[in-house]
Amino acid sequence: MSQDVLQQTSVDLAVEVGPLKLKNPVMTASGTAGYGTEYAGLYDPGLLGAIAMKGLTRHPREGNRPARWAPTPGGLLNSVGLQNIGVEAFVVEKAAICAELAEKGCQPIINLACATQEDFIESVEILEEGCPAAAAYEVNVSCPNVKKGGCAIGADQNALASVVRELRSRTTKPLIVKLLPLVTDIVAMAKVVQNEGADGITLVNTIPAMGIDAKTRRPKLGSVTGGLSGPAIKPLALRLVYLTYQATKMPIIGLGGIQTGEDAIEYMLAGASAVAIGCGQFSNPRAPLMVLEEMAAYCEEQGVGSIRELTGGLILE
Amino acid sequence: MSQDVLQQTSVDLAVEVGPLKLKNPVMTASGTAGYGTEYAGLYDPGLLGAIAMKGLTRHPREGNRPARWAPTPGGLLNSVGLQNIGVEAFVVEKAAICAELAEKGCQPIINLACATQEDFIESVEILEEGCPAAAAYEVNVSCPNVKKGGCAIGADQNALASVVRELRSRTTKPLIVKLLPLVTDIVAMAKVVQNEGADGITLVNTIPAMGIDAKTRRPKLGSVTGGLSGPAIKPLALRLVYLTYQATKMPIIGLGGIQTGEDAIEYMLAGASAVAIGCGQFSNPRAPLMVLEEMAAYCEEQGVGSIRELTGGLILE
Amino acid sequence: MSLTTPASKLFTGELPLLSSDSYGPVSSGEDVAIRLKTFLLPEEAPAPQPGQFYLVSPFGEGSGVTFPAVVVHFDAPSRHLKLAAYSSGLEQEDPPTDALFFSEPEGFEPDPWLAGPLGHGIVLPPEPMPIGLLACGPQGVVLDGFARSLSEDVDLTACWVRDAGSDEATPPPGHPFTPFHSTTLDEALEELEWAEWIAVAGPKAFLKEVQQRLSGTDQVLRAYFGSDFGGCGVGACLLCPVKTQNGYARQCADGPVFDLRELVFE
Amino acid sequence: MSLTTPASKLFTGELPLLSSDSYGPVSSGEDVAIRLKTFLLPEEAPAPQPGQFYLVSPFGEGSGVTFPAVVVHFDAPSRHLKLAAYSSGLEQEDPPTDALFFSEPEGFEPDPWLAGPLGHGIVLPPEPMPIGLLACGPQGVVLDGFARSLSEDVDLTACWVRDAGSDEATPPPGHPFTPFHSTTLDEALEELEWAEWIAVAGPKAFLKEVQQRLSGTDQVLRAYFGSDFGGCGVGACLLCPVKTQNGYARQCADGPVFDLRELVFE
Ligand SMILES: Cc1cc2nc3c(=O)[nH]c(=O)nc-3n(C[C@H](O)[C@H](O)[C@H](O)COP(=O)(O)OP(=O)(O)OC[C@H]3O[C@@H](n4cnc5c(N)ncnc54)[C@H](O)[C@@H]3O)c2cc1C
Ligand SMILES: Cc1cc2nc3c(=O)[nH]c(=O)nc-3n(C[C@H](O)[C@H](O)[C@H](O)COP(=O)(O)OP(=O)(O)OC[C@H]3O[C@@H](n4cnc5c(N)ncnc54)[C@H](O)[C@@H]3O)c2cc1C
Ligand SMILES: Cc1cc2nc3c(=O)[nH]c(=O)nc-3n(C[C@H](O)[C@H](O)[C@H](O)COP(=O)(O)O)c2cc1C
Ligand SMILES: Cc1cc2nc3c(=O)[nH]c(=O)nc-3n(C[C@H](O)[C@H](O)[C@H](O)COP(=O)(O)O)c2cc1C
Ligand code: FES
Ligand code: FES
Repeated sequence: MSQDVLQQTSVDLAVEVGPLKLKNPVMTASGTAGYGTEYAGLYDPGLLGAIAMKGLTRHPREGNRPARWAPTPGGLLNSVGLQNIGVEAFVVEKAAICAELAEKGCQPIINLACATQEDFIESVEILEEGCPAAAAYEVNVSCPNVKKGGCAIGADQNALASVVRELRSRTTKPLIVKLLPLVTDIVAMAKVVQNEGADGITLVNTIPAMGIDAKTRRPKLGSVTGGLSGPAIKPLALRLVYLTYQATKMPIIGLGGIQTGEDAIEYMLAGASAVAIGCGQFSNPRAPLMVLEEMAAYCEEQGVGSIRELTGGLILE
Repeated sequence: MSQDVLQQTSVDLAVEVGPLKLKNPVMTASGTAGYGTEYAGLYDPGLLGAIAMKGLTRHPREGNRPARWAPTPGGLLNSVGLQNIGVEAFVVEKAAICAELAEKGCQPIINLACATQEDFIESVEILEEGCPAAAAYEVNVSCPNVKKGGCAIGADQNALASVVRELRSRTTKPLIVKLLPLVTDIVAMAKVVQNEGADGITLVNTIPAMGIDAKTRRPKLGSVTGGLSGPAIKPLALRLVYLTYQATKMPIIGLGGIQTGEDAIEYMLAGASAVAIGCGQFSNPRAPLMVLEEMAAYCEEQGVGSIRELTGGLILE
Repeated sequence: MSLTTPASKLFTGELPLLSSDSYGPVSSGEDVAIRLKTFLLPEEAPAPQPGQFYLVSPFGEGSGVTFPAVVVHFDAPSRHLKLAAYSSGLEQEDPPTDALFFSEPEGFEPDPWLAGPLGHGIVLPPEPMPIGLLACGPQGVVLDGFARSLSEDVDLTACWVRDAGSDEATPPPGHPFTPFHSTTLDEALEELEWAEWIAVAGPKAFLKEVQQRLSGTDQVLRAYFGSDFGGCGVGACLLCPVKTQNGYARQCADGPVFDLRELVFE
Repeated sequence: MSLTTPASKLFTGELPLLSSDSYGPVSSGEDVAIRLKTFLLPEEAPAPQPGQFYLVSPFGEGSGVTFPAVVVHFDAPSRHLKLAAYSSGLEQEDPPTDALFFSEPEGFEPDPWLAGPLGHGIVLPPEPMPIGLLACGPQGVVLDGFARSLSEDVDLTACWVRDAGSDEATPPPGHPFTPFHSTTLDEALEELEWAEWIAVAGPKAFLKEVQQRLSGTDQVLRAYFGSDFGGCGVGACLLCPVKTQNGYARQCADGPVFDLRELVFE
């Protein structure tokens, strides 16, 4: 059905995140769609513009102890703690999935969530060699769910610049940096990675948060603090996308609480070139396809010939 | 009714925010309860522990153009833009309200939201002279809804230290600083104000955010960006209270999305000494009283003799 | 201003809904009907006047969904309070719960909650004089409600102006008095030339237009200004500003009825 | 692993609810009943086995409220699918919509949505052998549901263990087979000594206790582990970890039925 709708639409859905070309603007968010095949029993992930793989680290990680999630008003609190198989196992077990996705025109994006600059460098070197089908690297310096690493780099302009510089010199593939959302001046951080040659920015990761159970007087998450995602954070994320786009005009992948086509359109108007669906898939596993269809329908209704035109199209009088 | 419940409870509800003594831990949040009398037709505000007055500036401010609010999933987006009558009119028109509240044992707290250090200093000087009944100053360096001022001070450790230092030397009344929530390292900011002699901290103000209407392609707020409050932000706020309390043991007024007694208890367990209700009053104007009753009932159920015991009582194993 | 404001000044509570009635549509091109609801107001609540407003939520206290509804009638002995509001978007499959609405999706059991009366309502001038009502679009319901509360000997002309988005406007059916005109704004203003006191209700663009066209007359113009309404309903939060020549006023506490000549449209 | 997983491996959709039945309480001290619901499974969905699990939402697709329910029976010709889940908190005035539950507040019209079957269900051993079922508390419903799907000539003993919080446990009434024991854990384990294969369901503390007490035997122990369930239901999000000797496994995709001896309780 979805396939039909998308084939029939007169809207040009192709977008570009800098040098990364997507057949349509909808991707799945890292960490919410596994390694690309988990939803394959429900729909063909090859229909999407891109799939961001679960965040990888240099070595496998066991992840945080349960509980790993708690519902919040309008949101979801999580702390997976980067449970992943590590880059070496990834190139052995999952590189073929990347190739298969790429063949279908769906860009496989590798999310890297290393704790140190050395790990980032080694990981990219292993992937350059072992996963040629990877379409881009998403450099995740903003995972709130590990004790050290990501967040520390994401909060420090020098460390961030250095990581991007080192990776830039090691790959010609698009480098997209997933910035830390909990900063006072997002534009300054965006300019840092822009100056070092990053091709785009992803906004936002989950936002550091916590839950407490009044009755038991205990934290709701095994790791005490975690990250907040879902509709609750959309207003915060939209502002970050808007400010970053206004100040840098960098290509942006916008996400945070997208559940409908309108949500996604809001991100594009704020300045996003593409959008990603994260925990929206948990209540509706076909959300990415539905969002894509609704975006196409919006464009048809509003007489938008190419969906690219929407990027930054917010009207300010 | 509420009065009865509170008189009958065996729980000792009194709390202290540093030197500021409150007969119970529930206050209204600045900007959501006007100048203290607006809800008086519905219940006696004198029953509450404290009332934080609408944020004042040195000179009157007209505020932002409409629309000033938009609903979001689990939250409320607003941009009042500090519409207020200015400190001079305040001491003439509202000092008597402060005296009347104080007589009822409800502490009137003056929220100051000046744009510059000079304005802060002059305002405190005027209030020291003209509003002796003020129980404390809440130094608001975190209003997201003005073009310059508050936020700029709140994000800059030197500017923040300087403001607190200057005010500390001009008043012996409790100084409570309402910090900017959108910072990577809240503990660092808390330590700055602690070192300058602030008596407590308020967490959180609304968090910078925005809304977009996909259909009209326009911002939902007249001022484009605004601040997010309500249950959506509670998980973010709880974490800030928790981290700040763990690191500094400073007295904290906790708020953000409190609608029930359990919400308030969560803040106390995280480390708050008192709690405030903001936009929760808009859907239930008697929310502060209801929250207070529910907190007392929780203590009775859990065998808590004095509500102060709950502060920082989160169990971490 | 003192803390001793009588507790009865404002009333808030879950009220039993006695009956519900509706008619419409009131203007074509939109799916809008008028709802009349009768509640039983408790003894402790103050007696409201026709033309005053209550904040209504169909979803119960604490739902966060509220809007002002005009008092059509209050029967003091029985304490029956009749309010009018309009329903739009009735046909939507998924009624917008984050928007202000008063529709009743199928199977919906209203859990009415009222707070009020709000600041200023529509109040007839103290001296009898020729009265005009000028309504446009769904928000005109407040005038329709008000008109239903008037005795028939009030000297009155009411004009229901076409909605901008459509060719024809439908006046509320079964209106209890005449003359009642469905017309264009030009015709309406001509019709109302004889009135010394005019109450106006409609969207912002309409109010602005009326203000401009009548700038030369000395008619008293009372305007219902009720858009962007939200927040506390008691004047505490400043989320409901309306620009006037003296800065921003509050729709809920200083309004929702204003001197049209003092409003500033940006 | 390949993208060519047949589209029928997983099924998701809003399904017509054909009938609903309930009995209980299944254990005293808690307000818990077992619900049996029969749905019409469409042709394209794979035929599920008794003991497999579906993710269920009573609120329709997209509600975010889901939990696994066990397949009690599937009638291939009519495609009637009978699932069992338990209801707790039925008496609560305000059912916790942010919690996982399957109760039916008065007037509630369920809008059932199913996804599945999930990873591994309870599967009888390939060779006939003496079978034991060991249930505790509301989560024991999965074994009750499973037992109802077995033919009566299966060589089986089922024990319903007292809930820790109460003095007495009530076994599900009207159970289709005997022997069925309501007992303490000690008695139950004695009763089950003869069994070579045991399926266990109950709260974490119970599973842990059983694991310890049976550490010396060589019985096959299959455990239903279904707490902290949430997230995607297809193995993509890692929000449903269960600790095993080989690190964290996923309840939804690698379970929810595990080798009890491999689980690690912290
Ligand atoms: C106080 C209040 C009460 C409400 N009560 C209800 C209620 O009872 N039921 C409900 O469903 N919703 C209610 N709402 C929500 C309501 O649907 C919208 O919020 C409100 O109508 C938008 O007002 P506006 O002045 O901005 O309208 P606008 O966006 O300015 O216009 C609204 C309508 O007026 C027409 N119009 C615009 N300009 C002109 C013109 N020059 N001439 C003629 N027509 C024109 C437009 O075609 C449109 O149909 C209420 C809102 C408020 C603020
Ligand atoms: C997979 C799954 C399915 C669910 N299905 C439903 C459903 O159908 N209906 C519904 O309403 N909710 C359902 N829920 C929600 C459910 O109520 C709770 O999430 C879940 O029961 C908590 O599990 P736990 O193992 O952490 O329980 P625990 O907190 O460990 O204990 C739960 C119960 O077990 C008892 N208990 C604890 N220790 C012992 C012991 N040593 N001996 C005997 N008894 C003990 C306790 O008294 C308590 O009654 C489901 C949850 C999950 C994860
Ligand atoms: C369960 C879960 C796991 C996640 N894992 C990762 C990850 O490994 N790497 C990463 O960059 N982001 C991760 N995220 C963040 C998401 O990619 C996304 O940025 C965030 O959830 C906001 O989008 P949403 O509101 O649509 O979920 C994870 C989010 C969730 C909910
Ligand atoms: C309408 C509105 C106006 C506010 N005005 C002020 C203000 O003047 N000064 C201030 O320090 N905080 C102001 N705030 C922030 C609140 O005091 C509070 O910190 C925030 O709303 C979070 O609490 P809540 O979620 O309970 O509303 C305002 C909030 C709202 C919603
Ligand atoms: S709604 Fe709060 S001041 Fe009017
Ligand atoms: S619920 Fe997502 S992996 Fe199990």
